[in-house]
Amino acid sequence: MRRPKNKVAEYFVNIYRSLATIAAGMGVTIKVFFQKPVTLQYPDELPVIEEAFRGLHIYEQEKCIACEMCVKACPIDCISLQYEGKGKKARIKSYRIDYTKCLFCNLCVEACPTHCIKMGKEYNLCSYDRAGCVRELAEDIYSERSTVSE
Amino acid sequence: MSVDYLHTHEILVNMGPQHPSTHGVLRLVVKTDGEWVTETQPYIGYLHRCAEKIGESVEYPQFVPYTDRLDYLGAINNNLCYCLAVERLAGIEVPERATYLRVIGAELNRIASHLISYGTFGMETGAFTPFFYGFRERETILSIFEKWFGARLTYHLCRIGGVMADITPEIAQDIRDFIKTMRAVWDDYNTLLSFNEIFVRRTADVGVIPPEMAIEYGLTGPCLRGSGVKWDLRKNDPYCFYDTFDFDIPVGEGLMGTVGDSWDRYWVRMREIIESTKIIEQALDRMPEGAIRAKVPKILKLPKGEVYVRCENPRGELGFYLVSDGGTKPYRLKIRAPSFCNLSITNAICKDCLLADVIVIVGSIDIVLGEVDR
Amino acid sequence: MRELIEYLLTHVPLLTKVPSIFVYAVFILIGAGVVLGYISVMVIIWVYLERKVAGHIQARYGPMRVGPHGILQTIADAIKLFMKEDIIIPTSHKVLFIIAPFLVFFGAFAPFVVLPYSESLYLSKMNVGVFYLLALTAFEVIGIIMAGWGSNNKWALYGGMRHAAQMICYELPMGISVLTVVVFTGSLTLHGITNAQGWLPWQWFISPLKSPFTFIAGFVFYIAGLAATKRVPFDLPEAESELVAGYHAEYSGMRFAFFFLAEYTAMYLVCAVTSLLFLGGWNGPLPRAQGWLGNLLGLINVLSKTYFLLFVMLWLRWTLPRLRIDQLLSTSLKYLLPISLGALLGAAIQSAIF
Amino acid sequence: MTFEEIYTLLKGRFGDKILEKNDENIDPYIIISPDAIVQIMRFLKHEKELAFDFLSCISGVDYPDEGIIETVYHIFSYLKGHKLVIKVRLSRDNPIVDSVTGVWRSADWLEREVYDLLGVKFKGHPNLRRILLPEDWEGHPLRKDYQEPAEYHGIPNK
Repeated sequence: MRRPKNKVAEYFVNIYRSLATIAAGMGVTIKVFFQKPVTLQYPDELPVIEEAFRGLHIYEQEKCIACEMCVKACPIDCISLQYEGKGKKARIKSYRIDYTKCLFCNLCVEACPTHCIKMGKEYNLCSYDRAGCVRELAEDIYSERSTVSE
Repeated sequence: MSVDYLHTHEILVNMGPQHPSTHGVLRLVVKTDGEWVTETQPYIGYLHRCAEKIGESVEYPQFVPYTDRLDYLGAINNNLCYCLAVERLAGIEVPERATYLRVIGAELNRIASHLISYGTFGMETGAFTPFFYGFRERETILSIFEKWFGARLTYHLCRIGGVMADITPEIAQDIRDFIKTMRAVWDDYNTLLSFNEIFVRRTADVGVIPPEMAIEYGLTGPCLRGSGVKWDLRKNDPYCFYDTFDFDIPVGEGLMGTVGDSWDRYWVRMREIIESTKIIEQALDRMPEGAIRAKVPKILKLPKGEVYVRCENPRGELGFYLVSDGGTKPYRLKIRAPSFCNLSITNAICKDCLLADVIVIVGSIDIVLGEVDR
Repeated sequence: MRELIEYLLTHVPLLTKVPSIFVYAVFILIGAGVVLGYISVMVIIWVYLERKVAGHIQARYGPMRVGPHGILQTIADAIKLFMKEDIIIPTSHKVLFIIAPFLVFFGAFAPFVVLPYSESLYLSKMNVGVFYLLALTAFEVIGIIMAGWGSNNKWALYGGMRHAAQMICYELPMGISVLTVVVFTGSLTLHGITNAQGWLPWQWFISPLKSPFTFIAGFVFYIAGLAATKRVPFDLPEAESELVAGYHAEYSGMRFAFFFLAEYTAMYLVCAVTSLLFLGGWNGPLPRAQGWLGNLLGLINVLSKTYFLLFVMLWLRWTLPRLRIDQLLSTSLKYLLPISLGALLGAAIQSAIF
Repeated sequence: MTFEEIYTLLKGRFGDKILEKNDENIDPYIIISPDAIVQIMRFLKHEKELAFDFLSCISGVDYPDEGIIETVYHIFSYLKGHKLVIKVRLSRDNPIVDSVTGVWRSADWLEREVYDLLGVKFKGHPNLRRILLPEDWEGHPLRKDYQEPAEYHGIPNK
């Protein structure tokens, strides 16, 4: 797109080009105006979460052998694990993930030898304070409180 | 008549850290004489996290998710570059399929990044709609990514020795469909913005960087190519089989004004979108079956030594300088961030222009502050 | 309005007993109230339309929450704005800061006095109608400079100064393109100008068949009107990506609402005046009628044309980038002004010969 | 040119200013004497056969055990397509080296960054201020013995 050398010609070419390109642009926008919008009406229409999605963790306590591989693999030390015993007999007291730190990097999942932790589909991570972002995933089934409730 | 008695004052304006078009938290101190800008001084560091220090304190595989946070718009390219550096030092052989998957991811990510650059550049010149159109197509890419490996912004796709997940035929079909729509929509993009007379007037002949100056200031990526220097690491210092792909390196030709003006930089990005679609198509066609991850020891120890690996990030040359002392953690990790070096040219070219030009120039350099400040 | 009052004064026995000045005052206030109400309703509809049009142009929905398809969104926003704390920043120039929004609104509101909606639906049949209209739209710039200066903010100052430069430049082609029409009508009243155009589209001034010069002048007037109302591509005074919010950067709540109201009122004004001057006003291809039915049809004609022009405004806004200040001035002084002068000359020759 | 050729060329030209080479490393490097850095760099850039026109990266590496800070320059050539790594060893207590901003303008911010994070002073730099950290920050974080301050302007670190 060269500009004409002649000043007079340039003047009229400028006018023509402005009007023509503006009209062409308006053609694009009006085309989209009559198309269906692509956005979702979020709380009413929920997005489809794919199987591979890396959301909040899902922890299967029965499989866990308290090997601490996930704790070691975590780049930011957001997993804290408390247990008694080792291996299959381990008694998990608490398995806590601090979601204010979590990078959702999947490294803990890959490190786990028994596949007891994986990333789920849940993506809502809101709470009223920072403490609410620290999620307890394990259920201390041996603690006194639970025995009483049983 | 003499007008010596008329005194005017230069105004010192703080553009940013909170300003709609400084791409995050960049602060430009602009000295203006009315609308004319006489001096621009950038101040950075508002997003500094000392990523290099973090790199020294985590193990090699653990730093990969942190590289996502450098240039968060081109995260896969960062992952890739860091993984290449570690693999080169450790001597890990990556399976062929994994390399192709990395290329597909990196190029899709490059398109996504350039789409944002298209949208924000339009926004900086005052057009809102391109922003939404850019995001509309980027959304498709993000959905593909989500289906493929489950993340939408901080991907962590590349692992040391391979990639995280394989693509299914369904995802491959999605990518092909996306390429088809992208090529169709690309023309609309250009009709709407690239060739619009107002846009051309705003950007052509603004912020001209001659090729010598671009090299002198260490510009890389689209900024360098916009100045007419045909240099792309994917072709000139190939990695990941890039030399076997058939694609062009778009360079600025001064189509609308001078070589190296803002429009040229913008146009290089727009054409790179099309070139990336070519690469993806070829990669999908040629991808062999096989493993996606090499055998890497659980506790990775690198031999003593050092390596400097550079890759073509959407913004330019990303370099990782890795020094290992034989342990499980890097002894020193230096990140050569393309945006950081590209931004250093601002006070050389953002002067004797209008206030609106400063925004166009900074926009045409296309920085990501996460990478500038690290 | 005057005719109505005189009719009432002579025919309603109760009113003949009070001094006529009171009756006038009361009726003027009622008239102002009606116009204000009309403007408010219009602006509410327009803001909603703008957001909807913007949404659909950008492949999204726009407001969808408040009411069905979000039709109550603007009302909710208006309530929010009026409920907000009235912040007057301590470092500002208080007097300028406080009165600026009202001046701006006044400049956009006062021209409504002369706008007719049909043959007999109007407030005042001022004999210098168009002149009055142009004079008052220029009033707005004073308010904006006051806002820019009074805010004690550099961005606001830039916005104010940009608007001043812009206004001065675009008043000229605007006035001249109005003159192009006046050459043919010989009348400055909006009634006279509208009645000089026929019922069919090719009898309007926008039609090149009637006169190629008014055809050009119509476009010039509309473009200059875009600039006068600070719409894209001429939205430099508020230029979001450059000046954050320009002259109203420091305003919030009700005062900001006044700027907002003034901007949309001015848009309406430009569209309505363009439709009256160039698109035949209440003349239209609808069947002709007398009495209240005629008024209604006239109103429909005027409003449909105005809304069409408004839609074009929105459409342009969501399509185009913004000009730079030097390009803005050269667009006016190097392109619009010579073109409008040429059109005026041509129109003068045409009207002298034919 | 290969690394060996470049090394011979430099050795022949500058003699004992070229201290050491290491070609066992993946990226072979040359260690030069800090007092001749500007001369050598200028030669590298302007010599027709070398034409190192692109300074990609300047990094500082702290070795507290040996009491040195290394400054590493990664330079490339667009014209010739070859690359070189130059290292300078500075004493840890008082690391001063001549600035190469006169050779490549891109050194400006890169040197400022090294100064900011490692405390290497570049003599002759036009504007040697902190770039990433605030002006009043104490210490240089990338040194191995750096201790995080407990607070910064009343903002606690923990």
